[in-house]
Amino acid sequence: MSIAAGCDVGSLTSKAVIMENGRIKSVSVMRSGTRPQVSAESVMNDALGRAGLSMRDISFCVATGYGRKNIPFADKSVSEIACHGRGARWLVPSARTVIDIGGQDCKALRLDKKGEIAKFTANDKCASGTGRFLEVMARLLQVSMEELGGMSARAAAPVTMASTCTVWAQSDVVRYINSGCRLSDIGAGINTAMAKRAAILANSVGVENDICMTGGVAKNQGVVKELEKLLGARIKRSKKADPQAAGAIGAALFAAAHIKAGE
Amino acid sequence: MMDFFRKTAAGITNPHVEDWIKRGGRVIGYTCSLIPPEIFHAAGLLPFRLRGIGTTSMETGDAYYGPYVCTFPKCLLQLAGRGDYGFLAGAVVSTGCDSMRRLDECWRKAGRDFPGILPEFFHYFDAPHKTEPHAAAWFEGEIRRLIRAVESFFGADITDEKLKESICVYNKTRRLICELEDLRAAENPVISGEDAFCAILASSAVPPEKFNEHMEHLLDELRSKKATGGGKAKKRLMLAGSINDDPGLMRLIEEAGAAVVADSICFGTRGADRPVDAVTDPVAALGQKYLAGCLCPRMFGEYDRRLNALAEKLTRSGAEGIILQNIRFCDLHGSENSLLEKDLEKNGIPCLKLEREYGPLTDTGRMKMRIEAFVEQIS
Amino acid sequence: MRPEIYEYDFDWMLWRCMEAAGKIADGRQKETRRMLEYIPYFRDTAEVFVNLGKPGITFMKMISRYLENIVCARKQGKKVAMTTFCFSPSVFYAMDIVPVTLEVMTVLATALWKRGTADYMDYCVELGFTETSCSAQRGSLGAYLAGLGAEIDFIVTNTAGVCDTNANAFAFSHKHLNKPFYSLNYPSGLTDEASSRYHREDFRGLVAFLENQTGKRLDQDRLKQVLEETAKQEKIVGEMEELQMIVPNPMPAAYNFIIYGGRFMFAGMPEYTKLVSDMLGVVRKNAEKGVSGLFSGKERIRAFFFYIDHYNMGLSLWDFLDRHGISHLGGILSRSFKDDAPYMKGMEDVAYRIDTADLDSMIDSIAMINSRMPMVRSIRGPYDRPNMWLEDSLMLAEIYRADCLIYNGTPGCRNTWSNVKLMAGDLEKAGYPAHIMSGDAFDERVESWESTSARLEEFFRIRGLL
Amino acid sequence: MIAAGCDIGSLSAKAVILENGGILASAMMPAGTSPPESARAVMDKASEAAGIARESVKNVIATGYGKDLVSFASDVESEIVCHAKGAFWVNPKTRTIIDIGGQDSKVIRLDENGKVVRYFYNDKCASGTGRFLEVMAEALEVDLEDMGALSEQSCNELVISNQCVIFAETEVVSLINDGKHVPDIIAALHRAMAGRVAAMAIGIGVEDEVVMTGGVAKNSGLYSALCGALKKELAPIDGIDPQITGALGAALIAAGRL
Ligand SMILES: Nc1ncnc2c1ncn2[C@@H]1O[C@H](COP(=O)(O)OP(=O)(O)O)[C@@H](O)[C@H]1O
Ligand SMILES: Nc1ncnc2c1ncn2[C@@H]1O[C@H](COP(=O)(O)OP(=O)(O)O)[C@@H](O)[C@H]1O
Ligand code: SF4
Ligand code: SF4
Ligand code: SF4
Repeated sequence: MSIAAGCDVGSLTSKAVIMENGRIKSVSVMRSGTRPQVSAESVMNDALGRAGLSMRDISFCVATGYGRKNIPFADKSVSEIACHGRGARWLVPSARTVIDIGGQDCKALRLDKKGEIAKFTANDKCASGTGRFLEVMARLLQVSMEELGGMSARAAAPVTMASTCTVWAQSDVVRYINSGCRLSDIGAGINTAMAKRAAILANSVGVENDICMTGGVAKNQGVVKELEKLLGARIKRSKKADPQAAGAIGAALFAAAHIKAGE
Repeated sequence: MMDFFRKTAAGITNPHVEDWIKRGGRVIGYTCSLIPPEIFHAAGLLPFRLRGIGTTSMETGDAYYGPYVCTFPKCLLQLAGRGDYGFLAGAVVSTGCDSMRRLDECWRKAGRDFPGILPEFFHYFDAPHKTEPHAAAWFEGEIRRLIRAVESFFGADITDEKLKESICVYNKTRRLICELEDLRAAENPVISGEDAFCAILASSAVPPEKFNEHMEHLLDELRSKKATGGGKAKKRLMLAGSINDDPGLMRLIEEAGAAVVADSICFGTRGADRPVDAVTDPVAALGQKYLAGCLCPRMFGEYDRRLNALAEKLTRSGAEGIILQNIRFCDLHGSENSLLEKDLEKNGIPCLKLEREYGPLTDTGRMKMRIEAFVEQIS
Repeated sequence: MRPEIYEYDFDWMLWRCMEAAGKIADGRQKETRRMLEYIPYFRDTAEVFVNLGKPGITFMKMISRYLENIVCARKQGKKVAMTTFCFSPSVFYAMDIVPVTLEVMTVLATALWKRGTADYMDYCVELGFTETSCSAQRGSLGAYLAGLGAEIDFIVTNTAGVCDTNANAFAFSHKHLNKPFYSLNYPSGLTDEASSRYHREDFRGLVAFLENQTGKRLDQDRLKQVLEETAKQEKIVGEMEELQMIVPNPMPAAYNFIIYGGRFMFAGMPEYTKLVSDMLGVVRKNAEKGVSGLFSGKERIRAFFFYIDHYNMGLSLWDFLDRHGISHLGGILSRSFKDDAPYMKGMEDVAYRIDTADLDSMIDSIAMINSRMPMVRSIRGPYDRPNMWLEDSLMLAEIYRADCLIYNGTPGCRNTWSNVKLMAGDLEKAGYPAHIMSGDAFDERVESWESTSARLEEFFRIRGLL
Repeated sequence: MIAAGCDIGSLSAKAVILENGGILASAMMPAGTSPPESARAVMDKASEAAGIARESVKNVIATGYGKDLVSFASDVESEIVCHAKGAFWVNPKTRTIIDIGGQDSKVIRLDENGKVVRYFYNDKCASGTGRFLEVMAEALEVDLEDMGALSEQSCNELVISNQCVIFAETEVVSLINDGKHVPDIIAALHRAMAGRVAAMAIGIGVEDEVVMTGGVAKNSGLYSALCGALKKELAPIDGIDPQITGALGAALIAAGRL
């Protein structure tokens, strides 16, 4: 038997996935520390622990994410764009469009029938339209990420945000708070602003059904629902695994493929 | 040989400029691929295309320019404010684009606030944005105006003969650059894109005769290298879009596992392709080359000509994909890149659109990630 | 773009709104107000006009006529030209061409609709426009690029050499819609012989292009009519602008907007003549009574807007001006620089003349009109050159006894954001408090009107104007 | 006669109590999400420090982001005017004020009578504000108060290229990963920020004497970076905590109206 591992060291969270012939044995998601090596080690050990395995049992490990270059135990590194494409395809086999919103940037991928990447684009000129944006705002509102996601549903009159840039939005939020707006209305406004940016990105690569969302923000229901409205299409959710781990899953799948090729 | 070129590309001044000045020569800076250096050369001046490399902060650039403006001309102003352009006897600002043409006002204003940073000779070169006959006539008028201004200020006499001689010198420069391009087309690259870029960049930063001399040596070196089959093959990319004079950008791309085998950018080979007719009336010939031949999106309504030029270069260089980058707030290249992306991908050429800031390349992680993914995509 | 946006034609929808507004305005004041509330996603913009009485209502009707022309052009077998506000439409009317002026359409949609034009702006970005390019075009261009409006036959622009981002928007459309394109292009000089000669030749190039596109020759008599009408209109406007010099300024705040708005839509057409004569009547009355044109009737500050106005939130700017007793003395958009304009006394040589002696001199006349359109005249060259942005602004500020000068533009405006700080500095040196508004005239998302107006108010207070 | 000024800023609330022309007491605390409460709290704190009853304060002028929500204020004044008043009161030679607060930075030019002749804001981007330094302090896991001292230990020049706070933060993180020295990073951050503020100042012209107000003025590292960027020495604003300058100005106005 051959066991594959994928490790995605992102800007905000690190994820590890252990796979055995196409099935997930364990997943781990943790906050990234400042040092990628350390984050990688700990998240991988956690995943191994859950699977009741040790590093020795891993026949091949692919790393991805910003920290992927300095991960000692990785045999190979693949860009997170490729990994998210592959991971999304595993989560939603019919996926032709992938919207990945992570902590550092927001990416839109178009896949061809075979699941190969046909086109991708990423927004990173400015931190608005990234998970980081949501975190900053959540901090301003003094709510958790989960709560922020739920706010859209409870909002009565979502506010409009100067969506152009995180910092502008920041002062907007401060102003709204000071003028006594309902927090849920502000939160909803924030989620909408985020979704709008993502929608522009998705449309610019050309949206084809089915659509799949990956990255941590996929867990923000407010953003997801708003995005569905903007795109006028349903976003396929998957029960198979945590969308935040999609990159790591993709990495693990690459590892598995490598092992297969070896055999 | 490469050292010479790498040193030249590394910072704004270089031994040749310093040497030129030591020997009493005068240097004139200019901004755009629209301005014929031949004119300054014919006047016995050293033409130097203004660069923004080595900018680390923006307090002068941002003090005069507003926000929402391309950082390249801002960097030029910043360096001027820092006194780095003190070695210039004159400068010519062109109407390349709005951000660039406003350098005229910003620099003059800064010159009033910080005495000594504005060259004594300061000229505004007003180029049309199209090529119909009446626009061509305007452009020739501007060339003549520039010639007269240079003549009267520097006490030079720019005869047609001298102009023709200078044209020949620069035609040789152009020819050598094209030869380098052809060498890069070999599937086992004999020179890295970064080095090639450094070499080409020098053509606007040192006396052309010196450049031609060094370039010929380099070409010989490379030819012999080619005989012994150069470096290992990598993904072959072309770079197009906004202006760039920073070899670091090429390094960044090549560190992502690609080889830059061709470009169409300012400071690169853009516009080196066609020689200038050295027999007919030189002013008309320069007009033909620098206006009608201008490959910048500032020439409105001439997209097709640029698309074809690009497509042709792509095939000639055997590039497998193209990176279309634009500096933030550069609408000209930004939207042009999207048109190019659509048309090139129709013909099966993978494209990567990038928006970037011009300035110190310190935080490149996000950009690298995209380029690496692109390289994976085309392999 | 959101799917539901694809449901409606952009210009058709605008037309219906304006129609309705214009019609109900015929009713009595009270019911009018009530009716206004029933227009779908209509803003209080109509208020602004209804409050102006007859001229305001004439203006609304004129707008709906303008939109009707666009929507019905095909049916009437007329050619449709996409163009910019920097271009005088008179030549189009002389050739029976229907202009779609992007910036005008953007302003209308920005002012009329609660949701503004964000969807169309973003659609341009989805097509590959840089999001940093000017919102003035993007706000309506998106609709036409998406095919949600009248089909465009050809594209004519006037801003090459004046404003990249503007000219670039049209060049992009030329490729994207695959329609013929002619771009007038301007040298940095205005009055020197070479420039004038060039203007004439370039414009002749345009006429040839238009004849070619329409398959008709430029009709000399029609052209004469249009130009004579234009001369008449400018005379009336000139008289208003003469009265505008009086303290207190008898001209209602929103009139400048109507003057240039009307000019961009119907220069050379009787509709515009009627409009401005209605307005002149009102201004004259106020002048005789010696009262300010502001609703408050009391003028506290005279402000010259040295760039463009601010159209967000249902034209809140004008309401703001009225509430604070601020007279709007016009801006770069409202002045036409005709030789008999009151502010051109003694500088007729740099103004334009209308000469209808023969076809040639008529074409020269339009060429000169176009070379003095907003932006084209003042921001084509270095701002501190003769007859450019600084001189024009100072000249007008002095003649109109401005207490302060205010800049408003769009972040897309590379051109002015590259030197507006220098402008402000020079204006301050000349003794005028100068304020730079940092919002976007067309895009509320850049800066909320709330903060924009707060900053404005702060400026007036701190600089001791209020 | 007792008057007070209350500056409800984006990050901190400040109050100053004056008694016939002299500072009786001042107070400062982080601003909560509810300006009215912050205002009440900081005023109570100040009156307590002054050892007086709240009622004995005859007139209060409010300023700062939350000024309109200060119920007990008789009137509001813009921060520009308040900082001008405050700084000019402390140092009448003041001609240029550079105020860096939590949400924005401003440059204010005064004439010889302390009247505001020009001013310029930067609130479009947090990169020139106190928030910038706070985020970075967090990323570097150092105390805001120590940043000044730390930057003085810097020995190598680094460059931070990102304007955007959020990205500058990740840039800082990657610098840490590359094993760069924290003091060098902090110095680079100060230079980056000082450059942006200096640009704004040069934009409207800098005239001596130049003083720095707002909480960031307490950051000695930024202070010297700013001197470097402006190529001139800034005049220290003696006697008071620069962070309360705005509240002081408000108090002076309040007193003036009694
Ligand atoms: N439970 C959650 N609910 C909503 N949003 C979440 C949740 N968990 C994480 N996020 C969002 O996901 C982002 C991190 O996404 P991730 O893909 O892990 O980023 P990266 O891969 O760059 O580290 C956070 O910034 C946050 O906005
Ligand atoms: N002791 C200190 N050392 C360095 N910086 C400080 C110190 N105290 C406060 N600051 C800075 O001052 C900022 C708050 O300044 P302040 O003028 O109170 O802003 P505001 O008025 O907008 O609340 C904080 O963001 C912080 O960066
Ligand atoms: S890109 Fe165009 S405008 Fe800019 S420098 Fe190059 S030629 Fe000039
Ligand atoms: S990159 Fe674009 S904006 Fe910048 S100078 Fe060149 S053409 Fe102008
Ligand atoms: S606002 Fe500025 S950018 Fe827009 S069209 Fe006018 S000049 Fe051009």
